[in-house]
Amino acid sequence: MARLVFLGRLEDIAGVPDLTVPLHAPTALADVLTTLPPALSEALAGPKVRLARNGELVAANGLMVNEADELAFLPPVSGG
Amino acid sequence: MARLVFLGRLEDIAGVPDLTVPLHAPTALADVLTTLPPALSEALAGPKVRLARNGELVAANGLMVNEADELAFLPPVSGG
Amino acid sequence: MADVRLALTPFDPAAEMTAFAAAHGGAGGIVSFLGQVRVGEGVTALELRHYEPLTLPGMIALAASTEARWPLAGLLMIHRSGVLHPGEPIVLVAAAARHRRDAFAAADFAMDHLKSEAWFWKREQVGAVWRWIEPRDQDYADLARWT
Amino acid sequence: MADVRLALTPFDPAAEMTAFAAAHGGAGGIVSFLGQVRVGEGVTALELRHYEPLTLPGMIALAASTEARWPLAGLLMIHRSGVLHPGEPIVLVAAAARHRRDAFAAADFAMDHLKSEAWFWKREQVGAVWRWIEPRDQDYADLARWT
Repeated sequence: MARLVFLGRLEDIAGVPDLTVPLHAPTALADVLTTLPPALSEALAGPKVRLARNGELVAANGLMVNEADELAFLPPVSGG
Repeated sequence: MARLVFLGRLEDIAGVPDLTVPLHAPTALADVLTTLPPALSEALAGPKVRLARNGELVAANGLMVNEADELAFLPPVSGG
Repeated sequence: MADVRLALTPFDPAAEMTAFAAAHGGAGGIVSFLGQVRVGEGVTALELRHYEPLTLPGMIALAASTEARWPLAGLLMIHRSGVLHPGEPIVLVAAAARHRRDAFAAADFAMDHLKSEAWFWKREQVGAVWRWIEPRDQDYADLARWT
Repeated sequence: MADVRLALTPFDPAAEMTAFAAAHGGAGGIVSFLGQVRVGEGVTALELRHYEPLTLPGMIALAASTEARWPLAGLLMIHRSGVLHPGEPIVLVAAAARHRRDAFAAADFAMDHLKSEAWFWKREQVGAVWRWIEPRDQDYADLARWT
């Protein structure tokens, strides 16, 4: 089981702040995304969306998701 | 009678914050200064000292002092 | 050592500034930036969201790089998260320094980075509709001044 | 309309900032500079002198030129005169603006001009000795940035 966390507008698209996906072995990010609704997987794969795995920024390219990982999808920020 | 006002370190040199000088007719600034102690008149004529007559900045060059004028001697400022 | 906080409930900028000024009495000058939810533009609420594993650590790293860049006597950085209402403070940055220019530059730098690099997401409610705020081009331009 | 004051007695920067922030709730951002008498450098007192016919009118003119230069929602400028002790506020400038950069620039500009153009003379007491403070070259250099 991995946990996907959606920040900012990605939460609106997902309809939930996070989602648990069943994983029994390390799985390519692309394969994780295909299990999601198309509108969501497309938004998560957007060029401006950054990724953090277990609180560390990681590149999406070639990323493997492990069981028990928390994978956060971070759209452009706007603080202050 | 004109009033001379000494700001900042000029007050220390004068020993007083202001001084009244007897004037019965418009008098050139240079002539007013000669009536003062040399150390003071020299300091008042310094190149960085600006002048205000009755609250308006004026040039020292050719200045005539009238009866009842207030003439302030303003050394470099340091606020804030 | 900077004082960096992620505030989940309202904070009092005046009380924070008073404490900061008292703590850095040797500094001479303090520059602060206070951002608050605008009043009177039809925005009924603002929500700031953060991501726990990144947001506060990122603010702490920003404070450290600000302190490394200018000789500061102290640095305060407080950023709200949660639902805010018009007039409520969102962010307070204060930099104390011996030299005025350092305090101005440090506060300016910290704010530019908080605006467009810190891990916050902001949406505002107008009437009953919530809308996510995208960063403005100006924010990126402000940030680029420091590189 | 700027709020410009020559304070002959101590003022409370926190109370002033709170009132200013409340008065300019539509602005979004407020930048302030607070200068206070340094604590712990052997200075026992600071005296600021002003010249009534010039000082406040000069501050009002500075505030007007600051407001003419940047679109501000509000501008506050308070400068003490008299004898001050360590930790006491000397000067508070606050600029409220819709855009952050305008508030930073306006406060910075106002402070540079207050430091080296406003009609104040400053001396400090170390032990029993009073010494007049001359403007530093840095102050003139800061001022020259705006011309």
